[in-house]
Amino acid sequence: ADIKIGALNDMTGATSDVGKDYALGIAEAIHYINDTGGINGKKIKLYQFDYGYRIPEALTKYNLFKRLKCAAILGWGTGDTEALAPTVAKDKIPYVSASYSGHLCDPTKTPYNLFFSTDYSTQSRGLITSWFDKKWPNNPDYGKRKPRIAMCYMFASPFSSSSIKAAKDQATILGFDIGPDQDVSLFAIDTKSQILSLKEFKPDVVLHTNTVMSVAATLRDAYALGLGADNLIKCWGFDENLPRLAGKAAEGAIGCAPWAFYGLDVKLMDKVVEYAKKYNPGIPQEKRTIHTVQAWANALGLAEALKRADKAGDLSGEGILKKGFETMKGFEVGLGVAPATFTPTDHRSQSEAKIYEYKNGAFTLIDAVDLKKRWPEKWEKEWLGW
Amino acid sequence: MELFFMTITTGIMVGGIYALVALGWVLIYKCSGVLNLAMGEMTLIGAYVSLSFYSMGVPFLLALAFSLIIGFVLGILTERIFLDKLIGEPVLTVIMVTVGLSFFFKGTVEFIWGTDTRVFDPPVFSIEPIHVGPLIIGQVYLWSFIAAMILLVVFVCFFKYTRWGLAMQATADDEMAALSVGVSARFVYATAWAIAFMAAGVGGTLLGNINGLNISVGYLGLLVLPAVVLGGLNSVPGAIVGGIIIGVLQNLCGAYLDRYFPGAVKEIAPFVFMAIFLLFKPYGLWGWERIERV
Amino acid sequence: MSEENTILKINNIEVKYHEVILVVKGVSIEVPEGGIVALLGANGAGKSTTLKAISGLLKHEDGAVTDGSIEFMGQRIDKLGAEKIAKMGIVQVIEGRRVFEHLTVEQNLKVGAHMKKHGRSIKEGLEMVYHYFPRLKEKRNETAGFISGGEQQMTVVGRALMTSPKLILLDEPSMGLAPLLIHEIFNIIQQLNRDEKISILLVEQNAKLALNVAPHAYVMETGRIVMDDSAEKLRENPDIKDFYLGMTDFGGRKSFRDVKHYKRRKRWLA
Amino acid sequence: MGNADEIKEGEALLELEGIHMHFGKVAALSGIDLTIRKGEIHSVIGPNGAGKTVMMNIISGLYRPQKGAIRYRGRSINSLKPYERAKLGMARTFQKVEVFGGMTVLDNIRLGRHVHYRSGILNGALYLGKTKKEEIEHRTFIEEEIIDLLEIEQIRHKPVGMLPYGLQKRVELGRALALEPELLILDEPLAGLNLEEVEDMARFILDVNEEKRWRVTCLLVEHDMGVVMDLSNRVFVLNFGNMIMDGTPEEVQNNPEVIKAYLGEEDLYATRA
Amino acid sequence: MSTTWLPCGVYHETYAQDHAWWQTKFIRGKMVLLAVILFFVIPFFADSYGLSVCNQIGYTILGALGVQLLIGFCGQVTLGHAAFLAVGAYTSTLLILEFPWPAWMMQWGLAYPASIVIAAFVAGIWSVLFGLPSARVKGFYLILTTMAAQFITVDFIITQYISQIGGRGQAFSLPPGTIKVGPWVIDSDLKVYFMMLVLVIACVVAVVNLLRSRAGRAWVAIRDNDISAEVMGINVIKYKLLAFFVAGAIGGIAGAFWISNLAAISPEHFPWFWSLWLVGVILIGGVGSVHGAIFGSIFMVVIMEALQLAVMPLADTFPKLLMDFLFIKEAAFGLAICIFMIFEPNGLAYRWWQSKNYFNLWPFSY
Ligand SMILES: Nc1ncnc2c1ncn2[C@@H]1O[C@H](COP(=O)(O)OP(=O)(O)OP(=O)(O)O)[C@@H](O)[C@H]1O
Ligand SMILES: Nc1ncnc2c1ncn2[C@@H]1O[C@H](COP(=O)(O)OP(=O)(O)OP(=O)(O)O)[C@@H](O)[C@H]1O
Ligand SMILES: CC(C)C[C@H](N)C(=O)O
Ligand SMILES: [Mg+2]
Ligand SMILES: [Mg+2]
Repeated sequence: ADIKIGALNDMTGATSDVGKDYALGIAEAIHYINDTGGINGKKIKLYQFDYGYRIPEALTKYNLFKRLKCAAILGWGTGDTEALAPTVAKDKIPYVSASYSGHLCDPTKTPYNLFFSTDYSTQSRGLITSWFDKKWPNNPDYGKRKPRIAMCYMFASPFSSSSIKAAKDQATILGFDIGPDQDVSLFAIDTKSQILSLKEFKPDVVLHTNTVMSVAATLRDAYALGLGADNLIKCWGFDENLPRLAGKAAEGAIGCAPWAFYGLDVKLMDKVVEYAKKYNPGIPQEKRTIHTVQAWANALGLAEALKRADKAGDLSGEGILKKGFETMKGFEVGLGVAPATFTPTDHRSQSEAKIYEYKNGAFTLIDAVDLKKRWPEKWEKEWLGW
Repeated sequence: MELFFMTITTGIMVGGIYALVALGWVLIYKCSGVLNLAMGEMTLIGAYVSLSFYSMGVPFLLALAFSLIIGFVLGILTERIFLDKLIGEPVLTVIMVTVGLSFFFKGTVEFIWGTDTRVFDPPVFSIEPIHVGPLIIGQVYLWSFIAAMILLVVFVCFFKYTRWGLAMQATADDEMAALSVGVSARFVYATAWAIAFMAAGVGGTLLGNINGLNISVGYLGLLVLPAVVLGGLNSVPGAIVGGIIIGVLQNLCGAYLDRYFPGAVKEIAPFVFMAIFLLFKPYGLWGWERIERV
Repeated sequence: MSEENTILKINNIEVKYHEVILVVKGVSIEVPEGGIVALLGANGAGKSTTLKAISGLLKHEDGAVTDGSIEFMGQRIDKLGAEKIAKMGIVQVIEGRRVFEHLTVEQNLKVGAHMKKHGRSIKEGLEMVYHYFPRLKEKRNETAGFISGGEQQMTVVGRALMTSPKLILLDEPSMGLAPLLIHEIFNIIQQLNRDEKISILLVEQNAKLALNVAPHAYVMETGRIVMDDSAEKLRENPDIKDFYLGMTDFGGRKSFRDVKHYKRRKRWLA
Repeated sequence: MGNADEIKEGEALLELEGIHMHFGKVAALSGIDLTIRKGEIHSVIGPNGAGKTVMMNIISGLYRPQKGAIRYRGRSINSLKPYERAKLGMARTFQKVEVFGGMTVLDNIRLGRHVHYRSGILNGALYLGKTKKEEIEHRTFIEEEIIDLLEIEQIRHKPVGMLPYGLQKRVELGRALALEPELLILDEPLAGLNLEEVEDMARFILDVNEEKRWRVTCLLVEHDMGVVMDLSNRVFVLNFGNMIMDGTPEEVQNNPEVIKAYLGEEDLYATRA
Repeated sequence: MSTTWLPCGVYHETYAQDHAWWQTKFIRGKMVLLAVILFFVIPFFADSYGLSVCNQIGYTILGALGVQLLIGFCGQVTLGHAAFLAVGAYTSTLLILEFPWPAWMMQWGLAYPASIVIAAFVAGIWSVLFGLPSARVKGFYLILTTMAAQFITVDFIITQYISQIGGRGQAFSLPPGTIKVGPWVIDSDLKVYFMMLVLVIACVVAVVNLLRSRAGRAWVAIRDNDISAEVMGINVIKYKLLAFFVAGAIGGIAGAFWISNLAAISPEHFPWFWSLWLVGVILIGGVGSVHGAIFGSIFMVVIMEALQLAVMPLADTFPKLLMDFLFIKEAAFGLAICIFMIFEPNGLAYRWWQSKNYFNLWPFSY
């Protein structure tokens, strides 16, 4: 019997700019898994839907998955994943989502939500810390005054706002002046007024937590209006498309990417490329991005969990969680993803934020901040679940 | 202070574009009393058409011309295929058809051009801003404004100095009576739609130039509503003034209100403002008053 | 009437509204070239409907000619669009004072001249209308929606004249006009017919005046033509006398105070 | 209706005093005085555009005159809104029929009785007891008093919009009567009717004016001299905002000024048979 | 098209009869049959998907009723009705999630029913607030103020502030088991279905009754001719606002009902598009008739679902293709509306009215 898996993707909505590539990745990854023996011989049957990043649509599709009796779900958005979390917990369906929201890492609240990546909060903390360590000292005002940070995100989007609290917390820990938040929609193509009002605060660094499309727009306007601050970008805003969309303005942008960029030489990347070419020959390679890699990471991770659960002979939702995911200790997905560890008390699979900088045409790894090492007790006690 | 002046200028410039689209909108209303809720999608089509031509290497002005022509054709077609049959039907019905059209256009656009942002590259207008005293004006804005103004003049003249101007108003007032004296409602509607389509197309193209182009440009179609209402649904000068005012208003709110009401103030401000404005001038600035005479 | 000199020929048409309500049941009317024909009939007889059928405005009210044919100068027009018919030279004065409310009186008239290309004839047209209705000249720049009922009536008739038509369909032109003006209007009708050689199909409640100007008249009842004769003959007909001219049998006029309580309502069997 | 201060036959019911009304520079009425006595049929005639309709609109409260006082039963009603005046017992018909085209004849007339209905919205939603009883009571009244009188039984349930003009006028009259008015304002009730119907209408007007059951005071605007002269107790002649005279039909007929301004030289009844 | 003529040869002796709900035996028969189908046939033969579609329809009917009332019967064009659904839904949700209900109410499962009533009221008031401009603003200008209602309520207050109640702008989760009516926990499509039936029938009956009583007539009068309405003694402003209240209240009920069917509620459930959609529903169904609202809802929902099903089979094939099909679907839907409107410009109810008359007047149709 096949194992049914539902996939919820955004190919048309607010986040389709990054969502399309991710969706393709999911499909390809599942093909790969089935080609390489599936789940201990059982094939995976994938039901993949586009929901346009709209929560209502997500809910209806979720009901559909339930009717189809899917064993697990590969989700996408933070908004819908978080909205569904309590229901998922009730229905006991493992939900591996592309929403790396810190709010989904506390098993006491959201036991069935998992993902193979550094969570948004950790990413933001990492970015700020890294900038504070690496960039701030080179600033002429270093030591003369506190550094100034501002944040651009869509207030109304759970995704964008997911890590803001954590980011501010981190900024206070490191002693920043925090400027007025700017509301930048995920669709934004004109952010002049936001930049203009930022100019009055004169930030040294700006944190962007939207997706690449609106980040690019913001960078462009910041450049055009001469804002002159460094840019920190969360994973979904920091990909191969950024330079294409933002042009000059992307120069020097700093971002967090828990996976290897597409095509880099890491474990399994050859497969990723191979399957991309095989199943989507129509799409030119240079258009493929890191999001495909992210998709693979989640898919492979889920597959692994299924395998373990299947070995243990229990493919119920609970089985997949307890006998699958939570048995992973430093499991290596590959694709440049740090080893993943899930415990019954903590679903933050990793604690390290990989920081890249985009300089003259290339993404270069400039830092890797491990928050667990750096603030052990805060990491354990305080930072779980937000 | 710099912020203030910059906001105002930006507002006026963008307002010019709104005015253009608003004008197209008003023409349709003026002659058929129909609220065209497909305006936004019409904008998209025009914009994407010229973008496609441009990225094929056609020089910008030529691309613009193409989108004008195609807009004209589409306008006629739309009217002939969909609205022509509806002459004499309840206005609400016709409005619903425009809603249907908006889905149709939107779907088609998304099907052909996809949903991700496209930019005119190489940029038509240099990204380097012009410095006028304290002000920094993006060249795009400046040129867009000029283009918008030129077209406005052209259209306005057409309606001032041809007999169709009067015919339009007559049709709007009493279609049946107009028919009875030989005014061809069909022709009137066709022209109105053609022009509206063209105006929308140019508006979209210019806006697309400013910050890249995606479905959300269609929001323009919604934004003209406050603009035209401000001017009065069936007043051409009203549309122009309204467009510019809304442009400025929007930017002012974005710049100043955002900090007090975090969130999408910029998007809704025009509507709130208009709702209040209407209480004092129920027919906008120069709209036709309903004749309450018995 | 012999074939060649009939300008309008209706052979028993049938009109339905909303595809269910049959209001005109086989009506045939002929209007001679350059003649005046009156169409009398009680309310709801279907007079206006008939006119709308001719001018093509019926479609506009979800009505349709479901049978029979209408010929204008030997050409079938019952399938044509309203504006085409108007271009051929038929203009209807719709009942109920349908002015363009938001336009000024003069603009209203100008719209009437829409089919005229060059400005000269428009000027002449205006001259003519103002000559016939001096009151309109005073009101030329008023918003038509605000002028008085009678003034609106004049505007509508004036607007029709502006199209310099071959055939005018007048639907109750005298409605709501002051006595003086009623005479005016009927004189005008005769003049138009005489001087401008315009044929006229006249629907009128004021039977006496109608029969004075129209040599030939049709009488319509509940969608059927029940009489069709020359004015003289009709004037002599006792029924017409009673129901349309209001004569007592002794020819005198009876006061409205004496009208019987119960009114015997005669209906032709048709 | 507030018939608290009952007034007798022949006493002033409605008084206009020095009414001025102008629109922009158009002076529609300049200083009009008019007194309507209870029980009378009082006609207003005058050339087109004289200001008759404006006068009616002022009385029913649709226009506010720039100057002048309006008194109903001796009490000033200048400040009252149209619907408040209706509650006092004023009803009217309009020059262009202003019926509710989408409603049936019956509903149009029912609506005329709006001020007499009592039941509130909740009752309405449930449509039990109170409302139901009320609806049936009023229905009875309408059927027996109005539909009977106007002889419109057979079109009861038809949407008015589809009726021919003449019947619409009749329905409009019915709607006005349904209010059981004390003062009935008729703006050209006969325009566009053929003789037969004019006779009927005249009959109805007389009936409601004379019958004990109704005793309605009528203010009649009409261009049909025949009817005006036969029905009216008094005739008020208006000429472009100014009163020419206010007297009995006979006086009016023989007043040269009136003839010149309005009637024309020919025999009065020329307009109708 | 408000009336239909009685079948030939059927006459009424008493006025009461003429006011009765079902005027002929035949109609009563039809009604009984309908009831049987609704309460027995559908619940026991439809699968959970079928039921969910029915619920969708019911929800649409409730929403459309209010719009029909405003546009169809009172002539107040509104393009912001979703706002009032939203107010209803959020009021009810917040009451359930945040409000400290007395234990016994929770126990007897009265909290949710109570919240529905309150939601209706709140939504009604909110609607009146945005109806106020209608005192001065007429015709299409009113559209703008109603749109303002939409954007202020949903896109601003709810999205930016109400949603922040959880800390970030996020949706309120309503996991199964949150909502209880009396002894029943509303957690299956079937239970939702029955609740839907009750509410829809109640609202429809209430509206129909209103329309044939004082208020309803006043509304229609205002729609047809507000001037003569005022002259006939109707306080136009008061009745307009009344219409807004009732419409808003029904909207509130709709919203409050809908949350029972949702795992979570977000502003995205009430986009401007939904307001448009509701107007579309009554136009397709037929303006100015309660039938219209019902037919329209059925038609629109079924069309949409049909298109969904058309896409389903492609679900597991290529995403790219699937995506394009979404667009094609959207375009097709738009086209469907246009074509429908062109061939049925007066809506389904009109056709209904027409055929009914045809048969009633038959054989002497003319
Ligand atoms: N739009 C319509 N829909 C349905 N029925 C209509 C419509 N217009 C008119 N009718 C019906 O057609 C019949 C004839 O109407 P018509 O207006 O032609 O009569 P008429 O002779 O012009 O009366 P009048 O002298 O009052 O103008 C009437 O019974 C009326 O009910
Ligand atoms: N609302 C208004 N705005 C502007 N002018 C108006 C308005 N109402 C009336 N008038 C003017 O007042 C004058 C008198 O109009 P009114 O309708 O009272 O004439 P009338 O006596 O009723 O004529 P008729 O017998 O033709 O109806 C008209 O010339 C008109 O121009
Ligand atoms: C915003 C998109 C990139 C989806 C993203 N995974 C989220 O958390 O919502
Ligand atoms: Mg007629
Ligand atoms: Mg008048």
